[in-house]
Amino acid sequence: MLEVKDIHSFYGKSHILQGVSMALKEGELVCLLGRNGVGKSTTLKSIMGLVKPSEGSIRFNEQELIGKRPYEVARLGVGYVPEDRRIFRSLTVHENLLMGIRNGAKKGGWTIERVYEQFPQLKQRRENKGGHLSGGEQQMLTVARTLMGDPKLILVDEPTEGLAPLIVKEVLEMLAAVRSSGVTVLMVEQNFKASIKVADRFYIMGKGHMVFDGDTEALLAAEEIRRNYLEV
Amino acid sequence: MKKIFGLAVLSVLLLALAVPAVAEDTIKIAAMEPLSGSFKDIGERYLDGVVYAAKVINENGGLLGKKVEVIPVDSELKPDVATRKAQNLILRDNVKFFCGGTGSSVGAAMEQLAERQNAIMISYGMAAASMTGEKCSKNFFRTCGNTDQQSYALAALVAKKGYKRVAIIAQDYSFGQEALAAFKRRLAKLNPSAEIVAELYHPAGTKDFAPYVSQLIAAKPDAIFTPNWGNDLTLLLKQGRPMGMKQVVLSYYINDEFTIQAMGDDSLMIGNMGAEVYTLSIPTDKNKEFVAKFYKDKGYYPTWLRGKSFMSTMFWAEAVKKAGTTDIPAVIKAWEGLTYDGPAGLWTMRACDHQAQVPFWYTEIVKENPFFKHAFEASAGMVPAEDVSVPCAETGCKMKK
Amino acid sequence: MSDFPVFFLHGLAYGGLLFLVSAGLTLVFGMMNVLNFAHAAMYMLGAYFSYTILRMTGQFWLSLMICPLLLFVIGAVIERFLLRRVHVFGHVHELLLTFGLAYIITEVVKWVWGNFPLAVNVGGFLGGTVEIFGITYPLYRIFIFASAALVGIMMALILYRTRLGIILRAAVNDSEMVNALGFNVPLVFMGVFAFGAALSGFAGVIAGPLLSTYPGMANEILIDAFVVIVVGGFGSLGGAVVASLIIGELQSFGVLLFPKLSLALVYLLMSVVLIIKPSGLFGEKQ
Amino acid sequence: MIAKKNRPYLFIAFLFALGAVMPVLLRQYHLNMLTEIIVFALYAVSYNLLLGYAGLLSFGHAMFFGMGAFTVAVSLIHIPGLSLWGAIGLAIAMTTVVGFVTGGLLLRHKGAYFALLTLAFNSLFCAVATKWHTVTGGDDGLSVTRPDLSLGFTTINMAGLTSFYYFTLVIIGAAIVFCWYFTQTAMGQTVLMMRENEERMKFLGYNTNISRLILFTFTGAVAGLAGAFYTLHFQFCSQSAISVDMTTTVLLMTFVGGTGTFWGPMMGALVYVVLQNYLSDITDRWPLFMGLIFVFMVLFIPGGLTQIIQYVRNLFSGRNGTDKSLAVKEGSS
Repeated sequence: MLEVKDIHSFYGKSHILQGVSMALKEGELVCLLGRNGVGKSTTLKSIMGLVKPSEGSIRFNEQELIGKRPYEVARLGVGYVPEDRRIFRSLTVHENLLMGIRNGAKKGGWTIERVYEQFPQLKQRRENKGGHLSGGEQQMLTVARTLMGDPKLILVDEPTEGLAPLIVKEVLEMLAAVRSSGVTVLMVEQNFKASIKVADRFYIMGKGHMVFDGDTEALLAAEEIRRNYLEV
Repeated sequence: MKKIFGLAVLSVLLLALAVPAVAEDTIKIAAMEPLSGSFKDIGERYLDGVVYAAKVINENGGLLGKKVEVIPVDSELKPDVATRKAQNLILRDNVKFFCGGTGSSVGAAMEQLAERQNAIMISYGMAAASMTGEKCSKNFFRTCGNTDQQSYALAALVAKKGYKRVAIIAQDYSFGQEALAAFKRRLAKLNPSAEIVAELYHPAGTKDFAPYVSQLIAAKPDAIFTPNWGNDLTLLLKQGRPMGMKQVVLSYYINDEFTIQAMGDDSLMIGNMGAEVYTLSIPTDKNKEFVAKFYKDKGYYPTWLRGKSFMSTMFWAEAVKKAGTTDIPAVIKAWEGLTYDGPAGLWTMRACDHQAQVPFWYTEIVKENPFFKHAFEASAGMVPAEDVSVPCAETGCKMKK
Repeated sequence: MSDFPVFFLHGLAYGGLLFLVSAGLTLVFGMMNVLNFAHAAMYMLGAYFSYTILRMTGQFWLSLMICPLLLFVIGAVIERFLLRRVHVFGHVHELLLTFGLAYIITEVVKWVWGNFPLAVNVGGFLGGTVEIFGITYPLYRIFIFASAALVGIMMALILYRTRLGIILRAAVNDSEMVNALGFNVPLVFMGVFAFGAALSGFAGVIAGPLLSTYPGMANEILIDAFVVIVVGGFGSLGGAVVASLIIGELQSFGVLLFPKLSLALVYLLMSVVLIIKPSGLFGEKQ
Repeated sequence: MIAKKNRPYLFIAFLFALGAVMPVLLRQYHLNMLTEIIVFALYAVSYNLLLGYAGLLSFGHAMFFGMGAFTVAVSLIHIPGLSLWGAIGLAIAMTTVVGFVTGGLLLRHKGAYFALLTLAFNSLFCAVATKWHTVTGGDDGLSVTRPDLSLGFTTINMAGLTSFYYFTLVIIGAAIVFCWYFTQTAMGQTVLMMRENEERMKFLGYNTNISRLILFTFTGAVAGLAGAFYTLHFQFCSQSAISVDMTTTVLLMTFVGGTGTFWGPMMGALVYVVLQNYLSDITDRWPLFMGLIFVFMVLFIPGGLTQIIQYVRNLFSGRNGTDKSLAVKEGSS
């Protein structure tokens, strides 16, 4: 479904991605692990078109994404849940969800009603300003907002960062539920212990490129990789 | 490598500065006027008069056997810009004579520069009284009236018309304040029973005059006096008239054809009065001859600004002729006490403060006039030089000679 | 204080004009984080276009419709072909670009229309007067306030009652995210910038008859408009409304009550607001 | 080949030597212009420390320039017998205080907000300077005479251009070198890194707000020194020294020269003064040219003259391709 081939991205002068490759199959929940600053977020941004890779190719359902602008990528069915959540602070919860609906999305799939059903907490707070939500609620809102656009694939950047352990569990369960509803998920995480419960497959990034690709068992077996490339 | 390349570029640029200029055998006079920006139209008309005077002089054999060359300088109406450019002209082209009509701030700065650099600055429009008052300098000559004289002329007009209740409004800076002070002083003397019913100051460049107009109307004056000029005069009338400000407005620069055009509505202007050193409708033969010649040559009229700078330049030429040299101390000496009998009557350069003693001409704006399709001035009447003169002892000038 | 109502009216009229000028500025600033130095130059352009149209047709209402459209197109072109190109270099370059444009527009105006004030008279019905509070008051000043109110209400309706409004407000918070949700943000930006330009043109048409049309009009209003943005709160439309009215009334009553301070009052207000509430009266904390 | 490390010092020494022989080579008129260039060079350098190094776009730098200019003019007029050193010292002290106070207020904002606020403050200062007629001379400005320079063992007459030129060269030159030195110090490097990654700096425990305030105050004081010399040079000071135009002037100089290097803005000052002197003689439409230069440069050569020179140099030294770094330099803001 998604095939990233040998992409290189720059951020200012620094060569952040130095030949990243990865592939996702439909319906998978894949977790991208790695230390701070190795380029995990940049990988997601490159797929989304927020950062423009200078070389390589990114194919989504046989379509080349490089050169497309973010909104065009989104219209192809890629949803993006950014780091630090980035809900629209001055819009109400309801308006935030409305923002998720995009023109030309196919009818059916996720509707406001279905979202409220899935996330009853959001329904309670529908008239509250986005800026007044708690961290966990904000995370829920960003995911819900993205689902409103009926994506085939969602890119989730560090969804558990800064959340209390109880909420972390809740958020990860939510993502598992999203996957079960048929949406492919690519998630960036630092917290490998938590993610191991939900992910089907793992990639680990070193400085600017992939160093590991495998399922949970393989990851648990690759002790040296974990020691070298994940946090101690 | 990079540094060396930079050095090379720098050196070439610096050496390019050292191109020698060619010396010419002319008498140069630099006209410091705003030739860009919002007051360009004023500067250009002043400059026009100076250039025309130079042409007249050169056609009649020149000055001391040399041609007069006018160097237009864009003062941008900024004293620092004007002095910088003037300084350059002194250093580069050995210019000794400067003149200008716009912006007392430019004039004051030029006065200081002239004194420092042993040059002469001539004002034919910069009116702040202090320039020939407490700040006076032997290197500074003023051929036009100053705020004192002009306010005196208008006070004489108010007294003559018998207005009892007068409201006054001016821009809130030294020019406006000086003008109002002189007007009040003189009016109290000429007609002690006249009353100042409102005295208002507004920032130069005010956009909304409504709050001021309301106060003017509330004071119920017979006439309104203002030294405002440019857009501050236009907007006062344009916003004031529809609000019911029907009184006659007496103003310094009412005879400016551009201001009248900018109103876009003659009825705003008709009936207003002003007084100036020169105005197109002066009914003397000399003036009629000058206007006719100018019109024949240029195809338009030498309205007030052009006339003032023309006569001023002619007056300066007389002084240089009398001195027989362009040596600055000699010209200063020759000019003191000199008279010039031009289109606007007899002008005398007073030695004590270098302020020319000149008659003033007052006019009223009327619909029908021989010059323009729009409203313009009626035939002018004279206020004699003695009536607007400030005695030497009262000017505050202590000139170092 | 029998003059109170009259001076209040004066304040409303000038405040209304200030709002018309600053509304577009604050919109563009809020959405795109671009401080558009050329805004006042476009306002001037509107006034000059209006002058020409009035000279040709004598129809004030016509010019009130055409000039904003012309400015809309100019704004769209500026955004599409100039501003967008420098967007990647960051806000410093965007500012500098609009700054250079302001110079160019001003000079071109001087070139085409000359350097002296031009008379614009509305004439007709709007040029008349009404009796109000026992005095004669120019109808045009009331018209200015009415148009400002109309524009303000219209903008509020768009922003808070339409889907477009939701998108616009979301873009104020985080335009990149709006883009990633599948909205053509560059197009939205072009529209916003063009709309801001159209508003400035509208304000120019309105201002012409009151202030007369001259090349210095841009710079004179620009600083006032900036102060409105600072006082009202960066990018806040409601803040612009309140700040414009406060400044309008402050100038009107300032002239009456503290004539010596009238110029400084506005800056005084700005300084006080900045010290007490650095993000402006209605601004969100950055 | 000289060690790379020493090259800047050699460069500085050469500049001073070049400056020292200029009075012999140049006529008075050009020497006058050169003095102005040197004064503006310092002004531009100080501005570039804000814009180029810290990434702060200020529209209020003329506050400090003008404050320095007015302090010198007012103190020379009102304090009889004040020495040249005293007047300059007062100007620096004054601008340091003003820089610290305004910096505390203004630096609470960033980006376009900061730009807008500095502009509003500059307007406020300019309005005060215009209104406060009794002290500043209002629209008329203030004329001053340069006092003699006392060196302890001897006194030098400053009325002449040449002696003042040397004084300017030494003092302003030293100030520029000091600014350069500042960029090499730990403090300067902190500011530099701050621009690249403020978050990381905070993470590492630096107080970026204090660093920024120190930088703002420092550049203010340097601009104040330039302003002081501006008054001394023209022997005149008016509100245009503190006007927004004076800010845009320095912005143009810095931008034309290039914000990417320390020395670029000096080149910008040179080009600006020369262009202004010639262009405004030739055409009264020079604001139009200024606008066109701005737009053209923003669109095509955002790196300024430095970028052009670098490009040409690369052509000569046979390196191909343009420097990518310049094109994406500001990309992250």
